Formats: sequence, structure tokens, C-alpha cells
Amino acid sequence: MDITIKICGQAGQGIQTVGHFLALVCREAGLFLMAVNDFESRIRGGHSFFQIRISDKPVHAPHHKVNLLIALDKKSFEIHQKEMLPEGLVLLNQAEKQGNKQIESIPFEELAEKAGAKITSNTVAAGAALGVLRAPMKLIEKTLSSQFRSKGEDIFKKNVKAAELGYDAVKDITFKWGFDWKTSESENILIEGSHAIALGALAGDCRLGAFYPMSPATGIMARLAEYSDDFPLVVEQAEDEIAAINMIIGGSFAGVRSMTATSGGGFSLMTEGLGLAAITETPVVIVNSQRPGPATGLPTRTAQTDLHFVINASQDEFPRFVFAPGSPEEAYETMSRAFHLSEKYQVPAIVLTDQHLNDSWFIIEGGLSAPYKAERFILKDEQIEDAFKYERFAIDASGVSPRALPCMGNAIVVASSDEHRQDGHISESITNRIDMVDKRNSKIPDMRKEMNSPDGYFADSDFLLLGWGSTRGAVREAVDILRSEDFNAGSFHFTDLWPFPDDAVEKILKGKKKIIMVEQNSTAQLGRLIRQQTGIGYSKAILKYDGRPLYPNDIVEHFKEYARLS
Amino acid sequence: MDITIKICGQAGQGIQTVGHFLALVCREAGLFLMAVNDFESRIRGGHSFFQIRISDKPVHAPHHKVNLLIALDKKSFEIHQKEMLPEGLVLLNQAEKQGNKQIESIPFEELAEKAGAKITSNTVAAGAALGVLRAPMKLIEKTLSSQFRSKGEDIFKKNVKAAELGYDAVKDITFKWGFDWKTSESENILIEGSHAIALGALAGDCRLGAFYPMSPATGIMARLAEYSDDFPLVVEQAEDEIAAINMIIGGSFAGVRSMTATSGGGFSLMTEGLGLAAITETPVVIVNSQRPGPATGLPTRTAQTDLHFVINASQDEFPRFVFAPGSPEEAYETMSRAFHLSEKYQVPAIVLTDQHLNDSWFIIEGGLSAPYKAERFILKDEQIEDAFKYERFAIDASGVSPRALPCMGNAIVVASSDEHRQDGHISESITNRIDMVDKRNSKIPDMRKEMNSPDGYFADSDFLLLGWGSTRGAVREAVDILRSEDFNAGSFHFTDLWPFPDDAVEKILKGKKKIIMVEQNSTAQLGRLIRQQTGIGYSKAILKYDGRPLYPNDIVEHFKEYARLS
Amino acid sequence: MNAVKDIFRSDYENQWCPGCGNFGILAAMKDAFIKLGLAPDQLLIVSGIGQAAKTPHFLKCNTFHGLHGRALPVATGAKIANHALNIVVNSGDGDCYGEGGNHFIHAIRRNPDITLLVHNNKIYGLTKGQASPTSDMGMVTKIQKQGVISEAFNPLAVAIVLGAGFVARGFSGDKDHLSELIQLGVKHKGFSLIDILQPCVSFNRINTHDWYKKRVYALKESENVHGDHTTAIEKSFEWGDKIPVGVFYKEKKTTFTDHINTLQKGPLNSVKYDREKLQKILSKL
Amino acid sequence: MNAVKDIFRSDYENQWCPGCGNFGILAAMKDAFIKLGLAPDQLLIVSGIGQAAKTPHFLKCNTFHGLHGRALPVATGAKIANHALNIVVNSGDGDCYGEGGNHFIHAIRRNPDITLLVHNNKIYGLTKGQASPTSDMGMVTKIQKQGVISEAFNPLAVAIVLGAGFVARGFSGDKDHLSELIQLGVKHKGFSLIDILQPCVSFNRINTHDWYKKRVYALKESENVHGDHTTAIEKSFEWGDKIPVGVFYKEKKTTFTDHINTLQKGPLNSVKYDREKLQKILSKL
Ligand SMILES: Cc1ncc(C[n+]2csc(CCOP(=O)(O)OP(=O)(O)O)c2C)c(N)n1
Ligand SMILES: Cc1ncc(C[n+]2csc(CCOP(=O)(O)OP(=O)(O)O)c2C)c(N)n1
Ligand code: SF4
Ligand code: SF4
Ligand SMILES: [Mg+2]
Ligand SMILES: [Mg+2]
Repeated sequence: MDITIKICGQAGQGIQTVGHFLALVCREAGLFLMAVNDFESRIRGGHSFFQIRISDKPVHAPHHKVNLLIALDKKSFEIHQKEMLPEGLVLLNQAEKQGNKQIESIPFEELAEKAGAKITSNTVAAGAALGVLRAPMKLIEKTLSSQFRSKGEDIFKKNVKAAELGYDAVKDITFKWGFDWKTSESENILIEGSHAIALGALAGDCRLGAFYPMSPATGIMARLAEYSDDFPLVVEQAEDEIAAINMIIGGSFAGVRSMTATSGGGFSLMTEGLGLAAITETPVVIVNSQRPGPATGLPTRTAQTDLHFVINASQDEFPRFVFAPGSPEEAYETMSRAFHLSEKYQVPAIVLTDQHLNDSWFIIEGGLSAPYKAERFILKDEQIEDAFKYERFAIDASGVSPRALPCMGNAIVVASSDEHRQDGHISESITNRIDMVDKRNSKIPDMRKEMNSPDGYFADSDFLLLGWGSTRGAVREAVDILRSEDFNAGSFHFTDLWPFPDDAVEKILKGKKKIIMVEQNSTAQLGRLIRQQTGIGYSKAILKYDGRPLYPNDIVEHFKEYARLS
Repeated sequence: MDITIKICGQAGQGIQTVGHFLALVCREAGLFLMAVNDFESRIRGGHSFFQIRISDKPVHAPHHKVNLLIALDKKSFEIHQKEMLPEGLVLLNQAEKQGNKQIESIPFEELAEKAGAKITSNTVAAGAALGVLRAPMKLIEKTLSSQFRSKGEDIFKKNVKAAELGYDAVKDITFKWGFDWKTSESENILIEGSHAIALGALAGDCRLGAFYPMSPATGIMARLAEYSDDFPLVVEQAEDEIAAINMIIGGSFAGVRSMTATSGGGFSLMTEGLGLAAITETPVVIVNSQRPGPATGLPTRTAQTDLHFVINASQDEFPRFVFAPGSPEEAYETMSRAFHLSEKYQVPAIVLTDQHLNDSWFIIEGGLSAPYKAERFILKDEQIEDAFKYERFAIDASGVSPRALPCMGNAIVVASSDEHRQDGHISESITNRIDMVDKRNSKIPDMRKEMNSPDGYFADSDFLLLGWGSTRGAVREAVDILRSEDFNAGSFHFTDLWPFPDDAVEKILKGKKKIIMVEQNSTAQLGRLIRQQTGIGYSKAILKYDGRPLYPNDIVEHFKEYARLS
Repeated sequence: MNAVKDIFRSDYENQWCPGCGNFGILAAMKDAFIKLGLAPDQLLIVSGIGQAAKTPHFLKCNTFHGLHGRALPVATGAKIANHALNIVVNSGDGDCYGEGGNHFIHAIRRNPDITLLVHNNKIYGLTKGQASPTSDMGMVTKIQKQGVISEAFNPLAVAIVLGAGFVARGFSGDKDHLSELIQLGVKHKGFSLIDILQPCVSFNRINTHDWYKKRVYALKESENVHGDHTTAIEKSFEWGDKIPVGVFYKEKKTTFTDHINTLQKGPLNSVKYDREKLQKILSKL
Repeated sequence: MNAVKDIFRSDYENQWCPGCGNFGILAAMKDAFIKLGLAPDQLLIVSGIGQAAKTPHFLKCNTFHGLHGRALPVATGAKIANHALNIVVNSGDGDCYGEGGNHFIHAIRRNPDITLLVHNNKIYGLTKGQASPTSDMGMVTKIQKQGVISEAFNPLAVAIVLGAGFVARGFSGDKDHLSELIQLGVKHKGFSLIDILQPCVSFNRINTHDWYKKRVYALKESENVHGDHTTAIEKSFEWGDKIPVGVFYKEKKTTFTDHINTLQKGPLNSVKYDREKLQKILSKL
């Protein structure tokens, strides 16, 4: 069973509240879910929706057809009518009956008032939705209890009443789909992408987060800030993104793992700082949560448009890591890994996410596990042969110099953004310059060894769909659909993007004739990158750049058209 | 005849003054010259030099061996001794004789005092150098007159005296090389790279230059500022680079062609503004004068390290022009063309230069010619069908919308950095987003047609050297040398880099087995770009990344090693 | 605006929250422009990014809606290109004093003839409620869990010590007074700052409309147009039970574009390309 | 420093011009650090880019020589990571008030316990003589052909109205006085600004050593440590025939890192990773 519920209305009407409640109930019941959060760059009015796909098996991408539409206003219904399945149902927030028998009118506010508080209208809506799905009222009560008990018995009771009223209002309605509801003791967790990213930072022992608010990245820092009282962690809102990146460089230089999160515009402002981290070999983690541009673009929408930008950002050349996780689990692990690798190699690490990953909700199987230790790569005086002669940029074959911290012993640490000698002081010498460029570049082979190869799924297929980042779930599901229709299709998903795993990719793609790029940009950035690094081109690109998440169906449709022609 | 004179000493000693005077005399004599300016990031002391290659034929690159060394201090001599030709001569600024018969000691300050003013010591040195070369004293006097007459008869006379004293001091010295001196009425001009760039801006009808000082770009704006009294031109020093790019966007929006010049660090800060120019389709010209990085790097040195950066800078994707001129003439023309094309297509144009091109001096054949007109691409009300219904981002097949200016008629001009409708107002609509991305991208085919193919030199050769930007002269000369030694070598020089002339390049390189990249970076950026765009790889890269200009000999040596092995 | 035709009406849908203080500012702007005799095609509004910065979409005018924090340099550039332009800048407290702080300082130093309206809701509205530079100490948000720990930025005092020639504060809840201030600001030759107290009904639960209503009082005419730094600065620090609005400081100064010799021949964007002049230079090299 | 061993001596070659005011500042710094009982390994100097910002290379200390304009955020980040650090920032007038103007404002608002020394030579030295934000009106340079037309930036006044707790001006030509100011600044708990008048012999032909010598006078002790904004601001505008140096304003304030709850448990960089704590959170999701 796999159904999609879409809750839609104006910003400020509580769409997310309804959706979040449904999600909690699903988690209680041991079901799985993937929900996308669609909203405009405004606080009230307009149009937005929260679209939940619920299934008894794990789901990783949204579905394009709607089984149950909860329309908080009439306009919403009109906008989404065409997405309805023929036997789907609409719950419309109004008193008057509608002529259309697919539509049930339920006055959410009115019922909420009956329940004793107009503010419970979202609970009415949730109750109605769950009623349609025939979820047991007990489960609903249990979830309401965990949500509202702490706010007082009265509020809790009113919400139970509201849920019941919504529930009852639909009791005579038949709905084609439903679940085998049970209370489950599953370890599954309900999590928003940005929450997974923030937790991954904690798992990477992050101590300082400096940032400037920017959608869709702000959620990550808000999540992180929640932990700042209990953890050795400071979240500081900077005056601008330039300050943010320079603060985390300062923090890291003085010994704590540090990160920032921003979107493309903020990342643009950080590019100079990126180079500072590089030449001073100061580890930092930068999350660039992509949204459509150029410039301000579409602040609350999704995109995969900054791959080449982040690989090449800042003047001159230097090693850096670039990752693009494809799921909340991967986001959690990638963040923790980014902190580890950034410190191990003393290079900046960039994690590319996007609005889709950040703002979507997922129920994931099992839980997340905290790493057993945080391996640090910092020397104390005792570990240095002669602390008085310590040189921060001492050259050896690995290119990674032993790192001491300022004012933590007799070792004097000197770092400069000018080209410098091994002792950190400025040098314009020709040989020193060559040595230092070579030193920094000499990290790359080891860094590349840390890179995971792209993840294959039916890797031997004739048609290979190649994607990266947040579209992982959609691409895999498209492969499943295509294979079920007898297409010989498989996929590779790229999470580790730079240093590019050249050899691995060449091996995978060599001789493949039908390589199909699936990307959320207009120029097939990964496709261009693969060609740059391996010489191998692609034969088709399925590109979606309207700012909306990629649905498996988008891929399937374009694939078939291509397969038909080729 | 082709000789190299190197004047070296500490910063502040007047090395450039000496060099510049020699250059003026050469120009008077109808000779050619190419001079590099080597200095540290400090104002006094240290070590710097000015190296002039003089020839009776045009020269476009420096030479690695020195015929005449003018050492203003002893350290300078020691540093450069190894570059001397066996029969070369050193004029050393000291009284005591040196044991070495290659060295002539001449006390420049002492003689200057004799001439009546210690400040003329540079003229003494120049007089001595010209004496060694047996330049006629008349020619020297003529040049002194044009330099000093305006400053008063006394100063002029003292300088003549100083030159004579220097001249006489070497009259018994024999020097192997010399020129057939004559006073010439040639139209040749002596010009510094950054001067050519500034003049190119004027030729492009530039009216506003806003910038923040940064080596090696400051010279361009200082040159431009010299014309701000006589031309309709404002040069404004901004508080930072972000202000600079936003100022020129404002200036251009209101109707004047505008530019900025910076180096990589400043360009980093401008990347967000670059995207603003792109989405508002406001023409701007940005000169990025490269120097080694990352970050502050080597402020007064040269590099070709930002090619991928400028092509990919700023979030999301949009059309832009990228040029990298290879000589002062090309710099002049490219600047003017950049202004023209930027306005024609309403896209940002980036001109990549570097310290080598900016700070070098050249005598170029013939002069520079001002364009006969500046074609503007701006509409007045009369040219708009219905000014009251004017839409700044109206879509047609070309992607270039008719452009009106704010407050210059009834047409209301609305531009936004958010994704917008044709009328300029914000839009989050799916179809509008797709239309606007397609609109902007649809300029690319026409833009690509404007691109010149790389310039071939013995294009059919087995070995092809590929270079871009300021190394043009060095690569060509290397080809000449190699051919004279019977290597079947030729070259292609890339000035027009983006939109990349894919087809032209593919045609040129297809089937070529021995492609050799010649670049001043550590990763062969053009090589990677060619592979990305055409799938064609290179077989060898000659890379110099020590911050010093590329000499023909650097290429020749590495080439031979490669040819020997392959 | 009852009788007068709303010539500044925009067909574009307003996106602010119902009850937002921005509506008062918008109304005052229209009123002021009409009283100043300006038409939409004589007005260029430059803005940054934020709720405040969306303003030019909601009235008819030439518009450059640029980057977050960068309205002032765009406006300065436009003024250089055509100093005949009437330029108004709409900015927010985050836009102007946070991201754009450096431009705020240096625009004042230049003194271009531009009127800057800062919609100061003491919060980041469009990004959903983080503290801004003007948020008072102690304000709790999702990011500032402990409450704001930085001193609130006093734009008026900073502008005055930087040498601004027109420094005022308005309140979105008093349209007529604000309209007057805007008129004075636009008429002032040189840079004029009007910092506008603006309730944000969605995210600022402290500095509400009522909160201001109880506190705001207009500076007396006599206190108004004084060229006396000291008193003006002192007044600008009055905050709490009583909050003054009005013109805090006024002084005549040569404007930026009046300073520049080249521009005295007329707007830069109206001069023709002169080949002869350039060729003369080239020939003399 | 005659008798005392120069423990801050750097083996690295000094790159300033002979006669530069920076030498006086360097000497005063060393003197102050020694008198404060600081050793090189107890001192972190953060700087931007410029002649001033090269300072930490020329004395022995832990150094972070960062980007042009960005020293203060680096210093703030380092202070968060380890608030036990003694941090001094060397910056220039261009570095701090030009490129870094926004950080200057907001560092003051935060009030981290950092001492900021601005080598104010009223010129861009390292880039060879363009006007800086503090250049006086009329100063002619290769860029400012017509002379500077923007109002000079008054760092002291701005710092005072922003709420800085220690605002002083020194002169590179008076080592002892400057050393005292630096000692006071370092001892002050919170952000301290010392703007230092520094002749640039290569590019600033107006504000020379002699020019200053004739004008500079020390504020009287009684004028010194006053918590009175108004007088301090007035004094800060005294410029021309008489130029005051000394402490203009002083006030005790809670510092940035003292405000942050988490840091009260000790420096952030000395806490161990705690798996249990994280696992508890993860298990409760
Ligand atoms: C470079 C950059 N950083 C961050 C943002 C995100 N952003 C948009 S509006 C805004 C702040 C809004 O606050 P304010 O300027 O006070 O305006 P308001 O919405 O309160 O009117 C921010 C941080 C952005 N668009 N660009
Ligand atoms: C982003 C960036 N922009 C510009 C520069 C070039 N730059 C180096 S130092 C300097 C200004 C120096 O002036 P100031 O800060 O007053 O220091 P001073 O040299 O006078 O001591 C500039 C503009 C740079 N390094 N980085
Ligand atoms: S969020 Fe605040 S400032 Fe923005 S429109 Fe709503 S009420 Fe106004
Ligand atoms: S240029 Fe000026 S500030 Fe820089 S070292 Fe020389 S004298 Fe000092
Ligand atoms: Mg605000
Ligand atoms: Mg300076």
C-alpha cells in the first residue's frame, strides 16, 4: 500500500502542522513516509502544500499522483485537481456541499469551534484525514498526547475532541485505500532533512556553527541551535556570510570543528574565505543548500545547480572535498565524514544539499547511531619533536603537516593567507612557491582514495541513469518502474564528487552507450564533469529546472520517450 | 639584433624610471621592445627588476638570458649573475672596481651629485646603459627633453648632464651587441598592458569604472582615472568589491557602460553580483587580473589560475562571455569588444588578464585606432510599440529583450534578482521559471557565433602547443625556435574562451595525437575545459606556477624533453 | 488618497502578511510621491532583499530589486550614470544594517542625493524571524535561544556621527507624519535616512503596533531641524517608555554628484561617444 | 626595552619602508606585552591584509594573517573556540574601516574581549597610495584626481555610539604613551579599539610625523576614563590644529563570551566528544 496525501492552502494556515501530525501517527504505526514541503517566499497567503507519501515499505521520493487531497481553501483544490487519481478523494475546507462527488466538504474551523478552540482546526483536518484512512482513534489519541499533554490537560482535551469531530465527519465516506493499522514498537525515526544534517554535524563533533540566515539553509542552523545548551556548541548568527566563513576559520584555527550553512548567494560571498581556509590549511565544513538562481532566484525552491561552482570556487587551485548526500541517512553520515576528512587532510569540505533534501521529511528504518569516537588530528607539545622549532606548514610526502593549536603549548603557530614558508611566514621565493603548490596538491591522491565510488543499482544494465545528491530516491524508483516494464535500466548515484573518483567512474562507464544524466539543472553539470574527468560523454540528459523536486515519473516519462526514439 | 637589459635593485630605487627612459629612447629610435616588471609586495627594499628586451623586430615575450645587467646594488648582481650571457656586461652601482672583468663599477649616485642633483642617479644609469649600446647622445637629449622640459630648464639641464656623465663613464667599454640607431618617425607606441586595457575600455565607450584597489588590477583603474576629467567618465573607488560590482550594475541599469577591475580575491567577492547582472540581464564588464593564490597568495606575481572559476562563478547557470587577450593590442580590442558584446546580449563579460600582461611594457607596431562608433542597444520610447506596456524581459527567439532605461520615457522598467515574469515582477510559477531559464540560455548559440576560433600558427603541425591569455607571445616564439630546430610544432592560442567554441576546437584538434597544454597553473585548466567541451584530451602539459612570466625557453626545454621521450 | 487617483497603484499582488506595518509605509510613500508631484516614470526605486525590499513591486515605478544588502551601491551607481534620477531606496534592518552595513557607512560618507527608507521591524521577516542588528538585547528567537546578546544598532546615531545631512525616524502607524518625513527626505539635497519603526505581526511579538502607539511621540518643530550633533545624538538614544520620531538632524552639504567635475556637463548617460577625442589620445601615445 | 631581553624578536625580515610609523607601533606593542607579562606563546595576533596587517610577522607570536578586511570575524571565531586566548588584532584604516567596515560595526556590538589596533595612516599603503576611508577631504591621489570628496570616517565616534567599552587613540610617534594605551586596552575586559595615528612616509605627504608632532596632545587623566558619551564624541571630532590622543571612552560591559552559557563550562576546544549524549538524542528522535 502506497498512497499520497496532499495538504494545501495558504501560507500561515497550518499546512505543516496537519502534515506533521499525520507523519507522527504514521511513525507510531510503523509505516514509512516521505513528505515534500512546497512553499513560496512569503509568510502569509499565496499557495503552498505539504505532500505526504505513506507506505508500508520505505519510500525515498514523492509520488506525482494524489490519493487524498486536503484543501484548506478552494483555490488549492483548483490548482491540484488535475493531480487526483480517478478514485481519489478531496476534503475541502468549507460548509457548502460541492456538486462533485469526489469532493467532501468539511468545515474545519467550524468543527474546531465546536471542539472549543478555533486554533484546533488543523487537528480537525488531521482527524478527518486519518478517519478517511481508518486509522484507529487510539493511535491518534496517543500521538495527540505526546504532542499536547505538556501544554496542559485542557489543550490536550480540546485537540482530542477536534480530532474526533474530524474523524466522525468522514465516517461514512468510503476510500479505496487504507493500511493495516497497528501500534508498532519500531525504531524508525521521523526526521526532516535539515535535522539529519545538523545531527550529522554533532556526530562530526562540530562545536561552532556561524552563519547568516538564508533559505533553504537556515533550518539546519536552527536545528543545530536547539542543541547549543546541552552540547559544547556555539551557534552564532554573523552580520553577513563573509563574517560567517571567517569566524569558522578562526574557530577551527583555535581548535574546534566548525561549520557554516548557506545557499548559493551566501556561498558566493564565502568563496574568498574558502581560499583562505585552503591556503592556511584550516579545516572547515560548508553546507551549500542549493536553490534556483541566478542571484536571489527562487528562494524556497530546489535545484542542483552549483556543482561546478563549488568545485572551482575561489581564485587559484587547491584541494577540497565535495559531497552531495542523497538521503537523510546519507546526509547524517556525510556530515560526520566531512568533519573527519576535512580535519584529516586540513582542507575545506563542501556538502551540497538542496531545498528538497533539507525541507523534506522522511521516516527512516532503524535509527541513527552516534560514532564511537571523534578522531582528532591535532598535536600537543609532547607529540612534537621540538615544539620550539615547530613549523605549521612543514612539508612531507603526504602534504599534510602536523597541526598544533595556537597558545596551547610552546609551539608557535603562524599562518598566512600570503604564500608562505614552512614556518608560516610570507615568502615570494620561486622554489618555495612551487614547493607549496606541490605540497597542497600532493594531498589529492590520498583524498581521492577516501572517495566512495558511485553507488550502482542494476549496474550492468544497458541504460544507465546517472544522478547525484537529493534525487537518489527518485532515480532508484524510476529504475524499479522501468525494470518492471522490462526496460534494461540501472543507475549510478554519485555522493562523493570531488576529488572526482576518475578511475572508478571510467571503469563503470567505459563502453556504455546509453548513459542518461538525470539532474536538476539546465546544463547537465555532472555530465560535463564526467566528460572533463574521463572523456566519456552521455547520450541523453533528463533535466528538470523548474525548482520543484524530481518525481520518479518525470524520469520514467522522459526515459521512455528517449528509449522510443533511440 | 635582440638583446635583453635587466635593471635590478631594491624597491624604491627607481628601477622602473631607468627602464622607462630606455624604453622611450628605443621608441624614438623605431626599435621594438617587451619589458617585464618584477617586484615584491612591499614599497621599499627587497629585490625587484625591470627586464627589457630590445629588438629591431617586434618582440612579444621576455628572454631568459641577459646581455646587459644594471645592478643598483650588489645583492642584485649576485641574484642574477647566473642569467648572464658569457659575453654579457654588468654595470654595478659602486665606486670600487670589481675583480671580475665582466663587471664595470660605476657610482651612479656619485656621478649624479656631480651633475648637480642626486635625484638624477637614474638618468646616470640610463645614460650609461645607452652609452654601452652606443645610442646617439642626440637621441637621448631629445627624449630627456620630452620628459623634463616641462619641469623647468634647470631640471632638464641637470638630467642631460647626468646622462652624459653616465654615457662617458662607459665610453671605453666594448659591448658585443648594438643597434643601428636612427631617429625614426614611426607610429609605434610604447604602452603598458594596463594602459591598453584602460584605453580599450574607452574605446568601448565605458563611462563608469567602480573598483576597489587590488594588485595587479589597480593600474588599470589608475590609467582610466587619468581620463576622467576629459571624458564623460567617472572612476569611483568603492568601499569594497561588493560595492564596486553593484555600483556598475546600477550604472549600467541607468544607461552607461560600466566596468570594474580586480584580481581573484576581489572577483570572489563579486561572484554574487555577477549573478545579479545575469538575472537582471544588465551588461557589465569585469576584468579579473590574475595573480597566484589561493587567497592573498602572491599579490604582485602572475598566474592563469581562474579560468574555471570565472566560467562557473556564482550560483546556478547563465550565459556570460569570457575572454583572455594575449597582447596589448588584443587587450585593447578585446575590451572594446567586451563592452559591445556585453551590451548586445545583455550578459556579463569577463576579461581575464594577469600581472604579466598588466604590468609589462610593449612597443607595438602602428598605433591603436578608435572605433568609428559605439553601437548602443537601448531603446527610446519612440522605438517601443507601446511604451506603457513595456516589459523589460519580453521573450522572443533570440532571448535578448528590447532594453529601455529607467525614467527616460513612459516605459517603466522593472528588474528583479528574484526569478521574474516578463514584466520584471517576481514569479514562482513553474512555467515562467522554465521559460526564463530557456530565455537566458537561448542567447548562447548567437553568443557562440561571436566567438573567434583559436588562432592557429603552423596549425597543421604534428605537435600542437595550446595556450591562452598572456602567454601568446611566448608560445609563438617557442614554436619559431622549435621549428628552427626542425621540430614539427605549431600552436593555437585561445582568446575567446566562453561560450566555448566547441565545434571549431573539435575540428582543429580531432585526430591530433600530440596536444601539449602550455599554462600558468598546476592543473591545465584549458586542457580540462577542452576535454569537458569536446572529449578530446591532451598528451602533455607544460605548467608553470611559480608566479613568474613564461619564457619561450621554458616551453622549448620542456617540449624537447617530452619529444625525446615520446 | 481618497480623491486623488492612485497613480502609483501596482497590478501586482501584494505578498505581505495582513496587518503588517509595511502597508502603512507603502501608503505613506504613495501619498508623499503624489504630494511631491512625482509620476511613476520619474521615480526609480532600488531595493535589496527582504519583505521591505519587495516594496517597489507593490507600487508602480521603475524598479531595481537587487541583492540582499546591496541596494545602496546600486543606487549610487545609477545616480552616477544619471544624476537627474529621483532615487528612493527601500531596505530592511537586516538588509541595510546587517548584510549591507558597510554600504550604509560609505553611502553616508559619499552623500549621494538618495532617500533611504529602512523598514525597521527589528527582525528578519522574510527568513522567518531571526534577530536583526536592531533587535533589542534579550529577544529570544529560534536561533537566539538565549536571547540577543549583542547591543542593538542605533542607525540614527551612527548616521549622525558619519555626517549624514538628513536623519529622521518615522513610524509606519502614522501615515501622515511619515509621508511628511518622506517628502522632506526626498526634497533634501543629499543623502537622507528615514529609519521607520515597523511592526512585524508574524515574528516580532515585542515591538508591536500597540507597543509603539503607547511610546511614540513626535519631536517638536523646534527640536526638529537642528544642526546640533550633540542634541541629535542624545535624542537618538531615547528609547523605552518614550520614543521620538521626526527629523533628528539636518544640514546642507554638497552632494556626491555635485562634487564630481565631469558630471557638471550633464547626465553621463546622455553624452555621445566622441571618436575624435579618443583618437587624439591614441595618436599621442 | 634596553635591559629587557626582546622576547618578541622575530627572525623574519621586516618589510616596511624605513621611517614608517609602523615601527613605532611595533615597538610599543612589544613594550606593552612585556609589561603585561605576556609571552609569545600566550599571544595570538590576528590581522587582515595591508602593511599594518603584516605586523605579526615582525614579532614572535601565534599568528593568523588572514584576508583583507576580515581579521575581526577570524578573531571572534578563535575567541569562541578558546576564550582563554589573548587576542590582539592589527589592522589598517582600509582593512578595518573600508573592506572590513561591517565587521567593525558588528564586532563592537558583540563586545568580544579582543584588542583592536588600527594603524591609521589615512591611506592605502600596500596598494601604493589610494585614499582610505579616513583620508581627509581634498587629498589628491592617482585615483582621487580631484581630491577626496567623501567625508572622513571618524572611527572613535562611530565606536562610541555603537557602544564600545574602550575607545582610544594613540600616535605611533609616542611609544610610551601608545604602550600604555595598549596595556589598558588588553587589560580591559571586552572589545577595545585603539586607533593609531601613523605616518606613511611613502604615500601620505599630508599627515606626516611632523604634522602630527605639532598637533597631538594627550587627554588629561581627568578627561580620560569618562563614561560620558557626549563629551567623548565631542572630543573625537577635535581635529586640525589640535588632535587629542588617549582614552576617549571607557565603560565596563559583559563580554561576548561571558554572555554565552555554554562557554561558562570552560573553553570549547578543551571539551571531549561525548558519544552518550549524542546517542541519547538520536535514540529519542
Ligand atoms: C546573500 C544573501 N544572504 C541571505 C539572504 C536571505 N535573506 C533574505 S531576506 C533576509 C533578511 C530579511 O531581513 P530584513 O532585511 O530586516 O527585511 P524584512 O524581511 O524584515 O523586511 C535574508 C537574510 C539572501 N537573500 N542573500
Ligand atoms: C579582497 C581584497 N581586496 C583588495 C586587496 C588589496 N589590498 C591589499 S592591502 C590593501 C589596502 C591597504 O590599506 P590599509 O588597510 O589602510 O593598510 P596599510 O597598507 O595602509 O597599512 C588592499 C586594498 C586584497 N588583498 N584583498
Ligand atoms: S513577516 Fe513581518 S515584515 Fe514580513 S510581511 Fe509578514 S508581518 Fe510584514
Ligand atoms: S608604504 Fe607607508 S605604511 Fe607602508 S611601510 Fe611604507 S611608509 Fe609604512
Ligand atoms: Mg527586518
Ligand atoms: Mg592604511
